[in-house]
Amino acid sequence: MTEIWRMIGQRLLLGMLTLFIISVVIFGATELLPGDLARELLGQSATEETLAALREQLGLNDPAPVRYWNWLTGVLQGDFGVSMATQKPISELVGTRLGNTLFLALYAAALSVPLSLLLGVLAALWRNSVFDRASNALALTAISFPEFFVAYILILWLAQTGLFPSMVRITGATTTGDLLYSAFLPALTLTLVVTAHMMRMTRAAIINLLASPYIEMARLKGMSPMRVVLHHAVPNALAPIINVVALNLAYLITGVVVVEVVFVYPGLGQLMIDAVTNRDIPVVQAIALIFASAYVLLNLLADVLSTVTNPRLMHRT
Amino acid sequence: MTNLTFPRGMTRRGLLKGGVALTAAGLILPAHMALAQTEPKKGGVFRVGIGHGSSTDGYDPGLWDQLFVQTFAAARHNYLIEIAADGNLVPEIAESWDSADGATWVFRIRQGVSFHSGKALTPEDVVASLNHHRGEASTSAVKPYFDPVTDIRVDGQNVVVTLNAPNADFPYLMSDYHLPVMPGTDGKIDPTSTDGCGGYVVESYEPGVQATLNRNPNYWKPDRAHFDQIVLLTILDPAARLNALMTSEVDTIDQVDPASISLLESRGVAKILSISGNAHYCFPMDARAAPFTDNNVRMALKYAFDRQELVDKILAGHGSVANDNPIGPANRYFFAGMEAKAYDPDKAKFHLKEAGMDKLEVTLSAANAAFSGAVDAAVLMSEKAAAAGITITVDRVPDDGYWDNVWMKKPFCASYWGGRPVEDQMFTTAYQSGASWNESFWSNEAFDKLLVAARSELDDAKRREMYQEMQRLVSFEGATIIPMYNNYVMALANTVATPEKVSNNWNLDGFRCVERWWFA
Amino acid sequence: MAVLVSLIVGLGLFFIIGFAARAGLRAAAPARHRPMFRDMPLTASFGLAVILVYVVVAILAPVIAPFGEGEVLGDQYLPWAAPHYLGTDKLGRDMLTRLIFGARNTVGIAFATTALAFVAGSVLGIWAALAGGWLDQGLSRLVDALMAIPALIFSLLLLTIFGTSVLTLILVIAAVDATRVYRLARSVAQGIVVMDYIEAARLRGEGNWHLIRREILPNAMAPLVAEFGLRFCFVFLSISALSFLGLGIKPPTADWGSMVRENATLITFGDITPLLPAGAIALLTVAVNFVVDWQLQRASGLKE
Amino acid sequence: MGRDILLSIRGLRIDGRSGDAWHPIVKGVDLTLHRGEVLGLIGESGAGKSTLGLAAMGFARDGCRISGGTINFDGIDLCTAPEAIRRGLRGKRIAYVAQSAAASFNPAHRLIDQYCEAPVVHGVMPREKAEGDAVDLYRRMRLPNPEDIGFRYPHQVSGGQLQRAMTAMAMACRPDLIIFDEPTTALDVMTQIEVLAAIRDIVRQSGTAAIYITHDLAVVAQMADRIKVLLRGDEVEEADTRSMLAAPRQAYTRSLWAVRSFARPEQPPGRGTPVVSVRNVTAGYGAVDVLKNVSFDIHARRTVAVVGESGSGKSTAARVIAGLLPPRKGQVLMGGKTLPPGFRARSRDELRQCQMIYQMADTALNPKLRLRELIGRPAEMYLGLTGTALEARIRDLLALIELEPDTYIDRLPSELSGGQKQRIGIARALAAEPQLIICDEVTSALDQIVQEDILKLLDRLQGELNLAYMFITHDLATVKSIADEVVVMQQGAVVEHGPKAALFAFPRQDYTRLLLSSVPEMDPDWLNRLLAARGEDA
Repeated sequence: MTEIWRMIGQRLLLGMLTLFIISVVIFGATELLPGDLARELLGQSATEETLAALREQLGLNDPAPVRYWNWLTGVLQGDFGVSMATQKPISELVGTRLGNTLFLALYAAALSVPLSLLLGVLAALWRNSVFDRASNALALTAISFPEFFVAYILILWLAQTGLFPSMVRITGATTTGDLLYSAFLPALTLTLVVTAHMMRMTRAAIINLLASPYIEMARLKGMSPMRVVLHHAVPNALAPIINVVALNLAYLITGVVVVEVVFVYPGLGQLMIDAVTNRDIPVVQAIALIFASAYVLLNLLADVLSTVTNPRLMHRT
Repeated sequence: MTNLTFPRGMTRRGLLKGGVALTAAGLILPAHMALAQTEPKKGGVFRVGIGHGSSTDGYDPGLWDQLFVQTFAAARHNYLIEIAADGNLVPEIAESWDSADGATWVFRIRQGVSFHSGKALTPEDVVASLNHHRGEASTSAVKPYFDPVTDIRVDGQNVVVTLNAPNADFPYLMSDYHLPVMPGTDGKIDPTSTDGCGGYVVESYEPGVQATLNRNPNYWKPDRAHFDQIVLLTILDPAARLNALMTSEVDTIDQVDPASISLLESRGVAKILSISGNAHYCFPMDARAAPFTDNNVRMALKYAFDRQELVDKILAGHGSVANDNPIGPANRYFFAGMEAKAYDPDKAKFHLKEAGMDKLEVTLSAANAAFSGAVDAAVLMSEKAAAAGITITVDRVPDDGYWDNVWMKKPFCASYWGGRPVEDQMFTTAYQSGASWNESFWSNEAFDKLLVAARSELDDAKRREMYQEMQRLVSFEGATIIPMYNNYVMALANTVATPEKVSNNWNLDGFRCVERWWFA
Repeated sequence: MAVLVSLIVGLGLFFIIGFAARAGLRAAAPARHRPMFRDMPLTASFGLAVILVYVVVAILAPVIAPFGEGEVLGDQYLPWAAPHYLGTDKLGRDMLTRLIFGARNTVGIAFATTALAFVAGSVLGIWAALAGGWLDQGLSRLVDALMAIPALIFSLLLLTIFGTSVLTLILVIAAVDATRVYRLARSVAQGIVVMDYIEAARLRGEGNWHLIRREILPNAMAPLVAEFGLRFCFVFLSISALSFLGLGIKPPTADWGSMVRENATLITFGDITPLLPAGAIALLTVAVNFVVDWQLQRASGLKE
Repeated sequence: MGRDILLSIRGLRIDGRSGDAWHPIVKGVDLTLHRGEVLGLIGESGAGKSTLGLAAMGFARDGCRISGGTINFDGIDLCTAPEAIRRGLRGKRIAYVAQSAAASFNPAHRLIDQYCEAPVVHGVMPREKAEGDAVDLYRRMRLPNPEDIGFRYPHQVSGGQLQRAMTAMAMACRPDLIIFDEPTTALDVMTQIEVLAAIRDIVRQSGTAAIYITHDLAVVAQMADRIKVLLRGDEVEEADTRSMLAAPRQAYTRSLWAVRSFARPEQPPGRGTPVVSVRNVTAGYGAVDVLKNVSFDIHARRTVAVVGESGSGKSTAARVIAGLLPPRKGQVLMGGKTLPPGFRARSRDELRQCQMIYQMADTALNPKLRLRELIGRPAEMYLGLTGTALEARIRDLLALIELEPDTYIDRLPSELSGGQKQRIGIARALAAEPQLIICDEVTSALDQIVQEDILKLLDRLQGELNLAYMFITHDLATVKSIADEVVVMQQGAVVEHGPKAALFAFPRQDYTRLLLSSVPEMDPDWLNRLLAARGEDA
């Protein structure tokens, strides 16, 4: 177990390094964007005086490294600062959005992970059968349409017929049940988008093992094909499967801007685009860090799970 | 992503006294637009899907810039003066207004109005609200309105504003959406407060997502604000807006995608409200930069494309052909008889030859941030111009940062104007030499002289003549291509009823759909 | 009902094309490769046929397209009738022509992008695996960091900074994709660099470039090619997603990703127009991956 | 034998698919096995012996099919019986012991779980009873800690122990027949003895019939009652063990028997400066010293064999000489000059002087390069040959290793047989025109007849090209054939070093003696005698 803790510690340190690099990259990129927050806020009506007044007010006149340093020291003390545009604490701005994003990600994961694992295992079991080829072709078709296209089609079929709402409204009175119902279409869209990848990888990981001597051994022990796949192949295919699931979960958290826009879902992606458009750099930075942390943590979790499920790593002699 | 819009609407030149009707602005309702005409009924939850709004939207009225915050403001605030659906100024918080010389304006503040918080509205609140936009430190977009203001003071129930020079249009300025009356404390308003004296009280607001407001039970206007509750929703994606309307998630949407209008109508689930006004799309050329310095080049370009095609394809017919004239058919002195410019490659070639060229190559920078369909419009122009030996290279630039990096920076780009009810305002803002928003950098001595003279001319016939001459100058010598006037196109669920006249001064009935409309 | 009919028609077409292509390829292939095609599953021959058609269409676009790429010919949204067999788009351009030119632009751009991403990503990834140590750590941390930034948002930032010419579009998407390729190439190469033949080559005194190019890359091709297939198709989707955010290919250049976006609102009304470019993308994606699957199966030697 | 016939195979034909075509692997073989009898199946790779063994379970690998003949197991026709019936037999009445237990145990499950799987799933006995049985069998298989070893994962158990655990697992349902598929091939000679003894005892005690598949005659001689010889899917001959060993009837069988006969005369002892001197080298990975103060010389035209069990440090010595592992102490001299410790610091000419040939030709040759480049590259790099000169050199080299240049020059390694691949490895080393070639277990992956060819080739080349060989092997038969000097290593140290003849005749160290005695001999009584002798020792 100590090895696991050491690995976790090491990965967390690397994760911190990654986050630092990201914050520099994002800050640098936003600095390079033409225009600044003052211009965006004042828009066309900006005059030199109002611009200068607003810049002074927002602290935009400090040199970039100073602003970065101020931001970084703030973050290290747990203070993400305030949004320049709205002067609200970023934690408040991001808080509910983060919750929404996580909800949608989990919802989609709850639909897609079991589905794709099931399909992947069945496709591996019945490889080269009609089922295998059909599910493969369908999965490929689903990922080869743009996300918004899939979303519109689902709206056409499932929302215009009155089965599900075409957009998500989250108010104080929204219960989890309501939300599960109203967020079904976005979750389904995301499910269609990520299932193919996970399913194909599951299938490939299992089939990859089917040529192993221990699989032949299991068959020679008279085990049924189902038992061979489930009991002998799947436990050994867990590492690649866990990794691909983690990768897709990270995508579900960080990459769903388009789905948010189509279903008017108040998530972090839309907030980040808004912040980029308005050059609200502290908000961009905060969300970039949240996304990156999700990515780093999920990868860490995948590594830990791969280790825990692999006896060769867990039970060293 | 975000369609950036900017404060463009201005005021209608008026008389010195409040309450008197002007010549009615043309409100053109298409024949098929027979909207439900019943007595307003109270009740219902009115949900509006708006194609604007960002999570960075602030509360500060000086920074409001798009339809979501504008409509949200109109729902919770009142202004000194309202522009009625027919274009007339009508009293709101100011019961009446008066000026002896056009330089000192006296606004009589209505009594018995209270804010949502229960605080009674006083003239001091009005002064605080106006002063928020005035002075060195102000970051308000309408700060220039107050540059000529030397003094704002309370005189009993009156607020007296003193200008350094006469301005007969000043009451129009006071109807601007940036200038709601907000509660003041020690002469200052709290710009982050949502407290107002409008028809609805804010229940919740998430910038970039939604605002929910309930009817103000103490609203002083008895015949307004009919809904029990209104919900304003930011729905940026045009298809998502359509879907929301078709699946009855919302009752009204703005900015209907032109391609969908006829399809939506044929479905019968909603009705289209298409309001023509003075809003127009345009392509300014930098008159200081070659080859646009030569009016023959500008004329060649003006003849080199098909205006009707743009109206048909970009606006899906919901608009009308403009003759490079920023003054629209809804204006008083609109020059309807001006020689029209049809698509005429030969004339374009002729003008090119006059300019000493036989072919012309220009780059047109466009983004849909300028107006929806700007890039397509540019492509259509480019296609048609080829026949005249003109190569227009369409440079699609990012929406993001369009107004900072392209507009008034690139020599030939796309732009739009919300239209001004007053000719002087339009010309002064965008066509007078050296005006800060003179996007074409056009400078014409005769035009400038006429503009000043017309402002003080009181004879209506003479004024008409002067304004028409100015329109001719802009159209035939100016540096802005104005191919079309665009309608405001909204879609309404069949249950939504509107008054017979819907304002063409801004979208969504001058932002006041929440106050003026009702469920049939 | 319509879905069912189109499903049946589609399946029928699939079998016909698959069989025909397999027969054709068998006849056309040189004797040495003939057994490969004889053994080919129907999916793969179908995929090859589709890819072949796309390539021909892309190369011959100006010859076979009935009209000019940006030519505005008449009213918008004309119905499907001669001479506009697939109608016209919202500006009155011939849809068929746009689709044909779209093949050339989309496939061309996607190919250039993916090729670039693969050259950069795989060379760096293999190099990192080969060199190990600080170079590996440094590159891998940087790539990790870049991968942790959502691709769409990263592309948006870069495109806003550098503008949206076709070149920057290719470079930006390639840069984002290269990080994914790097990771794959590195992990594949890590399995290869421990092989004896790499040790032998190192002991011989071979330089890094030779090791990457001649010794490792040929052996890493199978997984890289499989990834190439998927990435290649994802480029269309990236372009499409970017045009959703108002960035993408400049007009009047026709590309499927933007065409889907342009006509997207029509889906709301069940209109088939946006389905054409989307279907073109989907068909190619499925076809490419069928072929890739087949090649992978051949490479893995697992037969059943 | 007079007992019941358990398994009867008649005219069995099995096809394998390559690409699109089916080609025969087993071409009409008959086989009869009585209850309690052990049949040895012997042949080179490609003889079809594994395929035949699996067919006895009614099983054909993916890409194979049974195309003719009958397989009758105790009255059940395995060719026509439904899959469910066949599945019911496997693991229950017919069990299988695979070549590599390390690869054939599922790494994800504990040994005991894998043991219990067949009895429980087939409904032979409940889990508790199976566990008790397992401990008993583990004990009888002489596994250490029989109570606990089942609760380990495969990777926690050594190869020899795994092989015994697998045999125990095969016994779990008390099957009527066990197929042993080369169960000791992957093991060291010393480990092999323990496993052989354990397998033989358990089979005899339980009276189970067995088919014992191997390519090692000496091994099969210890295990089988009868021996069947296969060649390319055909039966060559079948006889009971002793008569087969004493009087093989067929020429092919005799050639198999003759493999061990190659022995070259010992070369004269080296004089002058050795090609390579290893001086007091201590080296290792991390904190562990794998080599401890090792010294030896290799002279031109001499073959020095380095022998020892796995883990004795013999390959590490080669890595130190090649520069892959810089030593902690000591140095390596080439032609009297000290070599830089790491290969990166060595000059191109220093690199050229010392070449390596690897055990697994499959991993030592880049599978994507054609022979032209594989062989040509060193010649191009070191000797600067290009164009026609390079082409001529490649052809010379191919001729030198007895491959027809026109046929082979543009082939890929995958288009060669195992022996041919190893020849390419040799040609690649020769292309550099080295003084020393390090041969790391170069013959251990090959069939015995092929081994012999390779050894002969190496011998001829040494004479023609004046080469020095460092020959790393665990196979003492090979040492006997080719070595001039022998270096015996144990746990990183040289325990004995001397001329071959002297060392084999009069081993001075116990360890050397143990090692030498573990080499199986072609005598059915060898194992008995050895065990008896060791039992006395102990």
